[in-house]
Amino acid sequence: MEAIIALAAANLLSPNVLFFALGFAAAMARSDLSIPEAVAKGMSIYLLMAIGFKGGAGVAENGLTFQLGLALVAGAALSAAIPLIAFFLLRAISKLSVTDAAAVAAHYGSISIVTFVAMTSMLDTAGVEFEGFMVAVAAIMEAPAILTALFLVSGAKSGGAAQSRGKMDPELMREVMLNSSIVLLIGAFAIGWITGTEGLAKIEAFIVSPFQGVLCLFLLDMGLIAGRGMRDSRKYLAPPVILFGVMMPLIGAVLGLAVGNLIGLSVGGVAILMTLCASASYIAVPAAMRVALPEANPSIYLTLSLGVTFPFNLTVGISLYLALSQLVGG
Amino acid sequence: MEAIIALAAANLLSPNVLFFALGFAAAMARSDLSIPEAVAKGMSIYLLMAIGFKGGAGVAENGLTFQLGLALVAGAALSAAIPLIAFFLLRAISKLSVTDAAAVAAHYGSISIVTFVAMTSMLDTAGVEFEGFMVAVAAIMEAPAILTALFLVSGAKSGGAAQSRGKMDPELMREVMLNSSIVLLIGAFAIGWITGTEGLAKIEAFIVSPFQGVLCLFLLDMGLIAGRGMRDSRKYLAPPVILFGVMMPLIGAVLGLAVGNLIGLSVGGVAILMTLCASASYIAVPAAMRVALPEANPSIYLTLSLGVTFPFNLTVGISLYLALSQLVGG
Amino acid sequence: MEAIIALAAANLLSPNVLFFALGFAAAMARSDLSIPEAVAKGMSIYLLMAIGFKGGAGVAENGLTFQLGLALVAGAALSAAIPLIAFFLLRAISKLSVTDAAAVAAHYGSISIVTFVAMTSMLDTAGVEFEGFMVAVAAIMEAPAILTALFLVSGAKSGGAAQSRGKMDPELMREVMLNSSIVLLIGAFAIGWITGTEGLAKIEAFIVSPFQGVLCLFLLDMGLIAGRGMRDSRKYLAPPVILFGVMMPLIGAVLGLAVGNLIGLSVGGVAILMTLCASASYIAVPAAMRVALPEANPSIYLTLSLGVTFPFNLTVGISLYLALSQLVGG
Amino acid sequence: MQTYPAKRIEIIIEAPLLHRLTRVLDQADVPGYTVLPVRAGSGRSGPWTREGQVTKAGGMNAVVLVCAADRASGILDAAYEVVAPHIGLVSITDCEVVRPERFE
Amino acid sequence: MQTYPAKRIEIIIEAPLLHRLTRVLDQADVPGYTVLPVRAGSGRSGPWTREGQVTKAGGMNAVVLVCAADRASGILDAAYEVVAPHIGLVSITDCEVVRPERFE
Amino acid sequence: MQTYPAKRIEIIIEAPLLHRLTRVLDQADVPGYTVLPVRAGSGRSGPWTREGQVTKAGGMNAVVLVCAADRASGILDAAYEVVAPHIGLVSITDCEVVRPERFE
Ligand SMILES: Nc1ncnc2c1ncn2[C@@H]1O[C@H](COP(=O)(O)O)[C@@H](O)[C@H]1O
Ligand SMILES: Nc1ncnc2c1ncn2[C@@H]1O[C@H](COP(=O)(O)O)[C@@H](O)[C@H]1O
Ligand SMILES: Nc1ncnc2c1ncn2[C@@H]1O[C@H](COP(=O)(O)O)[C@@H](O)[C@H]1O
Ligand code: NA
Ligand code: NA
Ligand code: NA
Repeated sequence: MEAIIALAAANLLSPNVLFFALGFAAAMARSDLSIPEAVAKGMSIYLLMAIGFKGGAGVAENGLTFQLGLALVAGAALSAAIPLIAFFLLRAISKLSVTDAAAVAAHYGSISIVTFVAMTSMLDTAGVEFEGFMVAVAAIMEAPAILTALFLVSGAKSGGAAQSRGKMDPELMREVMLNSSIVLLIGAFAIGWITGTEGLAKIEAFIVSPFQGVLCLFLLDMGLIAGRGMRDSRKYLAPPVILFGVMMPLIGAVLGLAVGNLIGLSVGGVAILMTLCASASYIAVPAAMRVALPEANPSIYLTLSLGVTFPFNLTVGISLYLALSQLVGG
Repeated sequence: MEAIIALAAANLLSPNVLFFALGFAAAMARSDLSIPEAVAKGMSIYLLMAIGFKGGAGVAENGLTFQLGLALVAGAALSAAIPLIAFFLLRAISKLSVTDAAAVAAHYGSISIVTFVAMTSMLDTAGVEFEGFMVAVAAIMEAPAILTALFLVSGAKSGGAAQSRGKMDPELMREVMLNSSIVLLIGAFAIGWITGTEGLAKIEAFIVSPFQGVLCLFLLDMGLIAGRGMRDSRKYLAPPVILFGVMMPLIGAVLGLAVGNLIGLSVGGVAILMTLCASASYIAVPAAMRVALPEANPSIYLTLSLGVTFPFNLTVGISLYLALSQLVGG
Repeated sequence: MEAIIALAAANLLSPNVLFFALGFAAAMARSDLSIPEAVAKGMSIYLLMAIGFKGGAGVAENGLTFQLGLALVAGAALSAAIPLIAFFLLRAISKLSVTDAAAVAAHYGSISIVTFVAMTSMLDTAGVEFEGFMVAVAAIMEAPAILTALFLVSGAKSGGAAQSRGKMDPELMREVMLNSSIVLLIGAFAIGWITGTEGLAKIEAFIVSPFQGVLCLFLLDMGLIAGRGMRDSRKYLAPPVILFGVMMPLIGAVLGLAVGNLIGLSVGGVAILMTLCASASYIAVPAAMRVALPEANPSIYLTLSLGVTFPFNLTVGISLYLALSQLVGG
Repeated sequence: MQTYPAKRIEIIIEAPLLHRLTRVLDQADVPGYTVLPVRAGSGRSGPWTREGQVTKAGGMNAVVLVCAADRASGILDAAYEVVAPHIGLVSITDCEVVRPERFE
Repeated sequence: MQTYPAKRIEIIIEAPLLHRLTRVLDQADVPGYTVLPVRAGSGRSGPWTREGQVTKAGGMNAVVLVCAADRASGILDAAYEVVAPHIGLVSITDCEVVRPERFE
Repeated sequence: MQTYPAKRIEIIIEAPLLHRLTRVLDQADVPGYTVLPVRAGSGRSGPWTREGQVTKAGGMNAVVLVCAADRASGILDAAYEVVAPHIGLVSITDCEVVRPERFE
């Protein structure tokens, strides 16, 4: 318990969390501080490229085990299953419509790559090793949740005079699969794997050294967006929905803990899988929902994912997940 | 005297000044070289974050002295007082209207953060130490000058049938106080202070190592803007106004020299306070003037601040201020 | 021969080429991966600034020889002459109109700075030295080809009732000469030269250390653009035109090989001159062609330069050129 | 200079739908269109801004399309089918152009 | 497709005033508005460009607002009060929309 | 609020020509103009997008110009001479403005 508190305290006072808090506070206070969209996208590309590459270089060094395959399957299954839990939980405790509940559920099955990065940054600080291939698991978990959500909606609708909405057309399937973050993560992972430590040595000064600092600046931006969302759209979130935004990460994390230990991941790997399960998407899934479920209200799912779950994971969640993983696996 | 000339020569041939000159020359020659707005804003955010954080980490290391309080009070007072001098000087030597003179005066009471950074970069090269908290002084000096300028205008107007312009409404007050550069400087300063040298070690490779290079690129952009301003708007600046743009920094610097020594700052700290007093705003104040004093001509205050005073300080001023501070304090 | 193959294989599996391939594949597969325009421009400015500065600092260290003058003259002559060959080759093997052929020819006389950078990056990896002033040669080769192309068009037209198009007005001349890449390359080169190794030490952590990584990200973007071009505009390229896009670099490289050895460049310098001759412009020349030869179809020259010749040089060309230069000069 | 009447259709549509709209426009064989970035906005679903966004879910684009008057209705129908179920806006203005044959 | 007449108001306003304008529009309970970035311009006060700028003092934004014809005058009054003392421009165009009830 | 008729000219022109166009507009002593960025488009010469571009050859800009009705034709002639040989588009719309004297 003490260890958990120490870990949590260290995390709360890390530059990562403090820069996020600065952004959040600035947005709440209506400061005009803002990061240009192009710079935010550039940083996001940088982070994806860097973690993809480092993950691949890690695999090149340590060799690929049977576990990668297992972990990929487990990740895909978790991403597909979690929305079911999320959906029925939401329907039980809140008054969200079927469509809104399904759209929210999709976000929680998918992942937030910045939360992933925050966890790896915490693992690095704590000196805990983890499998390089977890970045590929992250990539594979982006999409399956979307299918589950659309299935939930079409199931619910088939009873009545359903509209043709909520169907996964092939075009959307392609868009989701070739989503920029998946392509970049998997692509950089493959390049890191092919070029190995030699390749890493070449571009280390770009993708490794300044990484922590870029992450701080990116989290400042995340804080600004989350704060702006909470300021403008808190009214769309009824208390049970907010409660869901804190409960669901915990449920996801427990699932990740169980599955991660089952397939024999390291303590760090389990902590990452927990984080992936606990985190909610804010890039790939919202865009897909706008196309496939336009009636679902974006103010609900974006505000919940960015304004509630992301801050919760960043400030409290990841310390907790690491502590739990160490407790169970250490 | 020789030392001053050596310092000035070294400064004139530094990458900082040369990149500024390159930009200035390119703009004058109508080259299509330009930095995208988003990249320029990104660099500006980077510089503010870096100097704020480094300042805070410095305070964490050296402890906070009674002097910080003194320096903050002195900075605020100087920022509020300098516009008075500037205003009466302008009214005496030029034909600017009350409104234009007040708007210009506000710029000179406030500060230019890039000039501040150029001075700290010169101090680093020269191996002169300075107080980390000077960055907080810089932040506090941004705003008071605006109040003085509005007071000057309303005073002048109260005689006749004044418009209701030139009043500081609470909305503008909030905007000025929560201005992005103030929030970022103070926020990063606080984070640097809280996380201390440990935090600095984490993100050093981002905010310290590439700093000088980013500054060069940013100064290239400043040169482009200044050159474009001079090319298009020189006609708005009568000779006495241009003269003011060179005299006022010297007056400000002398005030800073006196006050800095009075409150017992180090030689480097005095040089920085002189630089703050000598420099003129080009971000926070122009935006506030557009809101509060729309009749004032932006071509005058922006061109004077960016096209005359900034280059003067960068090329000649900062060497002079450091030399003077060393002469008096060394 | 074996050495060539080893070199080519190493190059094909370098992060540079792999990131380019990733971008190309992503664009072909219609992924929504894209780099914001502002970030792409920012990286392009960074690369120009960095190579200019490093080249200048190299000259400051090694002193300037008589060869610089020779190399500049040779570069200008090659840039002016190559379009003649390109034009007549195109007219002989393809059905392009005079205007289209001249516009394409201009691109091949001019240079691609990223191909230049890829070659220097390969030389660095292989530990082959080269003359710092080659960056000035690159700058001088940007423009002359444009004059030749306009001369070709006006020559062809003077027979009939020619339009007044295809003339170099003084305005365009100024635009081409003060083109942003020329100004930045030459400016940074001069600053590197003036401030020398001391200046380089100051900003090394910005312009040297992360250089390779930024280049990878930039090549990812180049791959995206090239892939998008090929996807949308392949139909504008008849097979003989595509053939030209692969033959012309080889012809240019052989010319560069001959001239480079004639004027006594080092093995690395010759490889660079070959690369400059072999590469085709995609920034300065297309813009000039839109102004001076608006009837020429940009889909032809842009797609050929970016979609055919650039990938050819990056993947196969530069290894070949280095190998040839080593064979002849080593 | 002689000018001829035409129609200017302006569509504001959420970013994730842009490609679907332009595909439909291409299929309707429109004479051309231009996409302008949108920075911020407000409507029934509240205010939004693009600043700092990494998600395109919340962004919008403006599509401007000039066409001959007799083609406007058909193009409008095609575009409206994409826009209707989504966040967006369509407006049509009378305008004049110089070379009417380009907008058939 | 059946369309109905409406008004398109286009306001070009300097960046530091944008928030004041949108606040006034929100208070006037307009049906919505869209903000487009502006890159450069020229007017009585000379030319300007956004390139490389770090200050927002010199920048402009374009605000486009579609509303029912009978609401245009009131909205115009509200907007004009913000714009009048500042650098800026207001123009109104007749247009057609598909769902008129959205623009009341 | 009293408004007066004016003309709104909208020019879409390729980026390398923008400076030539604005120079001609300056020479024609127009009351002002505003340049908006364009993100992507499609026309007779196929689709293009600005994303990731480092070359300005393929980009476009939109220039909006409001002027008094009697000045429109002259300005149109001047602008058209620059645009005609190039990729681009000119359209004119009737509009209303508040201070007509500003657009002479
Ligand atoms: N009346 C309007 N005029 C201009 N833009 C509008 C209008 N209504 C909506 N919009 C734009 O369309 C977006 C979505 O609108 P809504 O679906 O009403 O939330 C808004 O954020 C605005 O950018
Ligand atoms: N007649 C006009 N047409 C279009 N935009 C204009 C016009 N007049 C002014 N503007 C825009 O408004 C800005 C300020 O105008 P001004 O107050 O006249 O300097 C200019 O820089 C342009 O962006
Ligand atoms: N009818 C149109 N409506 C709106 N924009 C157009 C139209 N035609 C062309 N454009 C724009 O002008 C550019 C060049 O057109 P074009 O010369 O036809 O290829 C296109 O890429 C569009 O951005
Ligand atoms: Na999840
Ligand atoms: Na000052
Ligand atoms: Na060439």
